[in-house]
Amino acid sequence: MDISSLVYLAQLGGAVCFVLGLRFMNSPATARNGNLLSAGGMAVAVFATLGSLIARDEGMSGAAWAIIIVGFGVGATAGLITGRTVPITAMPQLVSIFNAVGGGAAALVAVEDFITRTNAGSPVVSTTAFTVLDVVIGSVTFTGSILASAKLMGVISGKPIIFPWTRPLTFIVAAAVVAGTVLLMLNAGGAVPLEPAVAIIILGAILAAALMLGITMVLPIGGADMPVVISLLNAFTGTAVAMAGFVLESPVLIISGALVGASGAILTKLMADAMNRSIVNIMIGGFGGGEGTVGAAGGAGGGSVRSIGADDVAIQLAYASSVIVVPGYGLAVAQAQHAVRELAELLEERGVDVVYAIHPVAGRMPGHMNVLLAEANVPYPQLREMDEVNPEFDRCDVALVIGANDVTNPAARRPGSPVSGMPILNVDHAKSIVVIKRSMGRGYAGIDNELYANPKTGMLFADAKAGLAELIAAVKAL
Amino acid sequence: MDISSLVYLAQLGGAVCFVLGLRFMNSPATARNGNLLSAGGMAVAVFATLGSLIARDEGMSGAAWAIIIVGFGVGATAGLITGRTVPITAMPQLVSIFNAVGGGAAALVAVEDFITRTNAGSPVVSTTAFTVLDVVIGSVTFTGSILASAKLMGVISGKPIIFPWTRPLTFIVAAAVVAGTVLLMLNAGGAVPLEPAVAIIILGAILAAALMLGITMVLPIGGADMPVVISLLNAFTGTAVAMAGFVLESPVLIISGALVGASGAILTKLMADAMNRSIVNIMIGGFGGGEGTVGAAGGAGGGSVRSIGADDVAIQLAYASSVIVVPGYGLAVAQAQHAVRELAELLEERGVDVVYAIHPVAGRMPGHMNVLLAEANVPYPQLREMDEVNPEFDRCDVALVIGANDVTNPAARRPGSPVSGMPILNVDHAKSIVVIKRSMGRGYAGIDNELYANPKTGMLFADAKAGLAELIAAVKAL
Amino acid sequence: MNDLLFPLTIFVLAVLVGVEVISKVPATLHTPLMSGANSIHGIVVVGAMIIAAEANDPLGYLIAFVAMAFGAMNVVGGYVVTDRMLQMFKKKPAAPRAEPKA
Amino acid sequence: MNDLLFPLTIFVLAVLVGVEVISKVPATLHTPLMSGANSIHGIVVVGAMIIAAEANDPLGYLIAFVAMAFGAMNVVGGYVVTDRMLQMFKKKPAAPRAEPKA
Ligand SMILES: NC(=O)c1ccc[n+]([C@@H]2O[C@H](COP(=O)([O-])OP(=O)(O)OC[C@H]3O[C@@H](n4cnc5c(N)ncnc54)[C@H](OP(=O)(O)O)[C@@H]3O)[C@@H](O)[C@H]2O)c1
Ligand SMILES: NC(=O)c1ccc[n+]([C@@H]2O[C@H](COP(=O)([O-])OP(=O)(O)OC[C@H]3O[C@@H](n4cnc5c(N)ncnc54)[C@H](OP(=O)(O)O)[C@@H]3O)[C@@H](O)[C@H]2O)c1
Repeated sequence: MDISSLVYLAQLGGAVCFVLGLRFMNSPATARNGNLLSAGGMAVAVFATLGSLIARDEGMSGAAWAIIIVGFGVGATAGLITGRTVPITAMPQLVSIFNAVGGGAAALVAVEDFITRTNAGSPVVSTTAFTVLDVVIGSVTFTGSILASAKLMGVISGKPIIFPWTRPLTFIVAAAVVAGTVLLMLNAGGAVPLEPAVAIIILGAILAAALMLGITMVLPIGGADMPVVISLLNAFTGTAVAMAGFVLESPVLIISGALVGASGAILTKLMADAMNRSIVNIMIGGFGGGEGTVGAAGGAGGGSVRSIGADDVAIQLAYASSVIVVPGYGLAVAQAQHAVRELAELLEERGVDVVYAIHPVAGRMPGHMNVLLAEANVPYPQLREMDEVNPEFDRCDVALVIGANDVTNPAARRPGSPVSGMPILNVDHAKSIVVIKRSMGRGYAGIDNELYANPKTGMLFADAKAGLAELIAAVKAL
Repeated sequence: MDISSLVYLAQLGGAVCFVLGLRFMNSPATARNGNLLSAGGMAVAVFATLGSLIARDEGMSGAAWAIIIVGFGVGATAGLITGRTVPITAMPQLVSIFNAVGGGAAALVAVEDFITRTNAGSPVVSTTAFTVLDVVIGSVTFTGSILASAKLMGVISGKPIIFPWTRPLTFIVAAAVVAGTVLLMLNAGGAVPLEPAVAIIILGAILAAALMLGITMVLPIGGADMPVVISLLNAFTGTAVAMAGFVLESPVLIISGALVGASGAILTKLMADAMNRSIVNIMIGGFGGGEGTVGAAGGAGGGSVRSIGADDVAIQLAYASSVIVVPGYGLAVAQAQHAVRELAELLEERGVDVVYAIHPVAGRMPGHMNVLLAEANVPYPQLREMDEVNPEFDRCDVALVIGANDVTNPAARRPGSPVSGMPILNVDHAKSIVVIKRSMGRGYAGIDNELYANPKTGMLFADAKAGLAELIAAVKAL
Repeated sequence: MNDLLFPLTIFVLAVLVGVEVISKVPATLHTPLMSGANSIHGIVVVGAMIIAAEANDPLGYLIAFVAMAFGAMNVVGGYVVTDRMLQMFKKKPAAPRAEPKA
Repeated sequence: MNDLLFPLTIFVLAVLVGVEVISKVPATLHTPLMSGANSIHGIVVVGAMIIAAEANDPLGYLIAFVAMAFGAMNVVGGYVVTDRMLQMFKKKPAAPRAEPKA
């Protein structure tokens, strides 16, 4: 078997590892090994490629060696340091940055290949199509992802930013991209012969326009929708890499890129579905920056709201036989994950049965609550998914809602509200309900929560972390 | 785009339809459309191939036309008639026959291709390897599937058939296959040049030996294990077809064959898992022909068994508020599916809540109970899977076990019995239990069932159909 | 690129698809599924057509004919039987005392 | 066979694999999964290596260098972050009053 076949098989093996790795991510028990397997496949594919480049008749120039080693070193160091040091709650913005550079790399690969081919006078229609697609998708991802990251980091406002000129600009830029593409295709087909330099400039213009598109695409979307946008851009990068595979005739790029493109698209849909929104809806933007608006005092339905003190809550909790904790976005904001674990452990020592009810879209990214609580070392078996825990509310003594709002709103069961149709946690089935939040402020969907007016509900108005600290002290004092 | 590309794309489209079709079979609601989609893809692939053959420069000879049309006509008619007329409970044996012909066709394709190549003096090592694999797997499947079908039809005994010479014969035959393969490979590689006629005779010998292997493989396996064997042979056929694809350089054959090979293998594993047995265990044989053995009167645990009359059972059922019916193999044997539906409808008219608890391996093939009850028009929502229904036994008044045995045996919860570790239906959690079966006979696993000695259990000794008829009469008379 | 690598690649990918697509099917549909997969390998009829078009001696005709008939039986019978099985999985409105209609 | 058909075939098959492999992942693992998929597209570093080996003018060197660094950051950072997230999903023995050990 010749070297190129061996390299090919190694790369194919790498791609298979990617698939198996994703597959192992099905279950928490195997997920970590899945990631290691995927990383192993990546190492094999990268070293096989390096081997094939060295084994070429013409070998590798010193410049190429330098670029590969120094380039890799710089990038790897950046990835390693940020990956290791960024706090766990800032993960989505980091993933978004990695997305940006991945998309950027895919675009650059196509650009360089195009320059070489054009200077050599050998553009072909099919490759040109893939090149342009790669450049456009990669560039949109690049700026879009950086912007998404900036919104999440708070560098720029998380509110939807809509200028009157955004929409027209988007159309003009998109039209420019299409026009440039047509020109380059005609050039490749021989219908409109262009000077190489002109063709390259046109590609540069397409690239610049696509960079702009990425910005106008993400600007009008609210910060709370960013996780979905990041997931979508992730799928974009995958697609761009697959296109790069077509350009470079590299099967491993095509397979891996298509894999990520497809799985990213499905994941995006799952995320949007879980929030009861459509992807189109999110992309149109203008939604999801409105949390914090204070609802009409007294809540929906006109019922009055009962406020309750930490000491009372502590007694309820300590003498309950089962408590279900319902964490939400507010818990994450307040960074109260350690406090809630401490409270749960105190209660367990007193023989109270404590579990956590995890709504799939509680917080601002899928799995947000799991990541958060796992960071605080909450044992995994105590985290219960919605379907599993919902029947248990009927039997539970106290439901302790901490910084969650929409995911408990009974209005979702009726049509006509923005959350209608979203499955919710049956908090209102518990014998008694305690809600910790700062005020009567609304959640992500911007609507009142009639749960708060339920006679069974007591409101403990406090920041989640401060409120939990009070509760811990009160339980200890019992 | 040239014709061959179009044909290729059509075939690829067909293969995608196969995948989507299988995917839609995930849920009962879409399963039928999935099958239609798959059939549509098949039609596209077949007609595209026909088109490409017609469009070849040399066209198609009259003989080829005749073979294709008449051959298709004969086969299609046979498939249509058997498929339409065979009773629903005989499906596994029919699937096995279709398996046999599929495997046979794959083997024949490779044989004919080999003859042509060898006579033309152009064998190559890689193709020869695939040819031999195809012939061996296809032939094993052919005889193995026919034998499996014969065992299920009762044409030959379902008991494991073990001769002292089976094992040695298997080894001799397998050795002959390996020797022949080596010879043909050496010939193709040019190391041992053989006359074309000799090479063809060697392939013939391999084919004959593989046919024999199929028989010796299936003979020692008991009739009750046949569904698993059929599923395994199904995966074999898929693999043979993929090999035929390598031989003919036909991507659609490779993709479809590999798809069936892999999915068949997974399915086989799932089936074996559900019965708490390993595939190797089943293939070694000697198990699963022993049902009907009468257990020690009085049952396990030394407790005595309480017999109960139809009139008593009728009263219990009619005045229960919820009844869970647990069907098993005996229901299928007695063909009592219509009777049980009639009884259930009678009870529902009286306001009793009736559902069916479907154990995944009740009966003798996966989904046996579903197929059976669906045939009797039991509404699908009344069929409950094990995990879903198990908690309901705690709340149910009467569990009515009809011809089921192993799937209700509490011994499975303890180690040390042949059924240990198999998940069972929690029939013993019901307030009251009624079992309809003919005697104290054992089930598939050949062990006593201590459920029968449970003080809550009443035994209605009768053939399932006759017993249900009595019950129906008794309920009507109330 | 070596002539074997392409077939090998699609073989590997198709195996991955096959593994993934099945593991999600509920146990209750296993039998129809086995039958559905069984119909798919009826695609071998395409192979039979190709050898039929190339056969040029009586033995070749015979083999091609048998392969053709076998393949056609597999594919047609397979889909018909699967459809019959699946036809039975229809939802009926849960009408407790529905009168027999028509 | 047309040169585009092979890439197209593996593209289609890989899309099918991607669709099937994801739909089974529980919601709780969506974020690590997004991150895991994100690392996989770091395979673009292979493409960057190929263009680095072929670049022969300053612009080419620059583009290849940036692509190389971007790709490496994607791939290394992606796996590190995913591993960090997954590390936290470890099962702890459900010991209600476990003393802090070590
Ligand atoms: N998970 C995802 O993937 C994702 C992504 C995007 C959007 N979403 C959406 O986000 C929502 C998630 O629901 P959720 O119930 O978790 O959150 P939510 O409905 O957004 O409500 C969060 C609540 O936390 C309270 N809060 C904020 N800071 C707090 C602090 N420091 N201490 C205590 N409480 C604090 C706020 O009330 P006060 O101001 O009164 O304190 C607010 O009402 C859903 O509508 C979902 O569709 C989810
Ligand atoms: N589903 C599959 O894929 C599959 C495949 C192979 C093996 N298996 C195995 O088969 C077993 C299935 O369990 P199961 O509970 O359904 O059946 P079972 O344990 O085999 O018991 C069937 C019972 O039905 C009774 N019976 C037979 N004919 C009857 C009739 N005409 N009327 C009334 N009762 C009759 C028999 O007792 P009497 O003789 O006293 O009447 C027998 O004990 C499991 O052990 C499973 O592992 C399953």
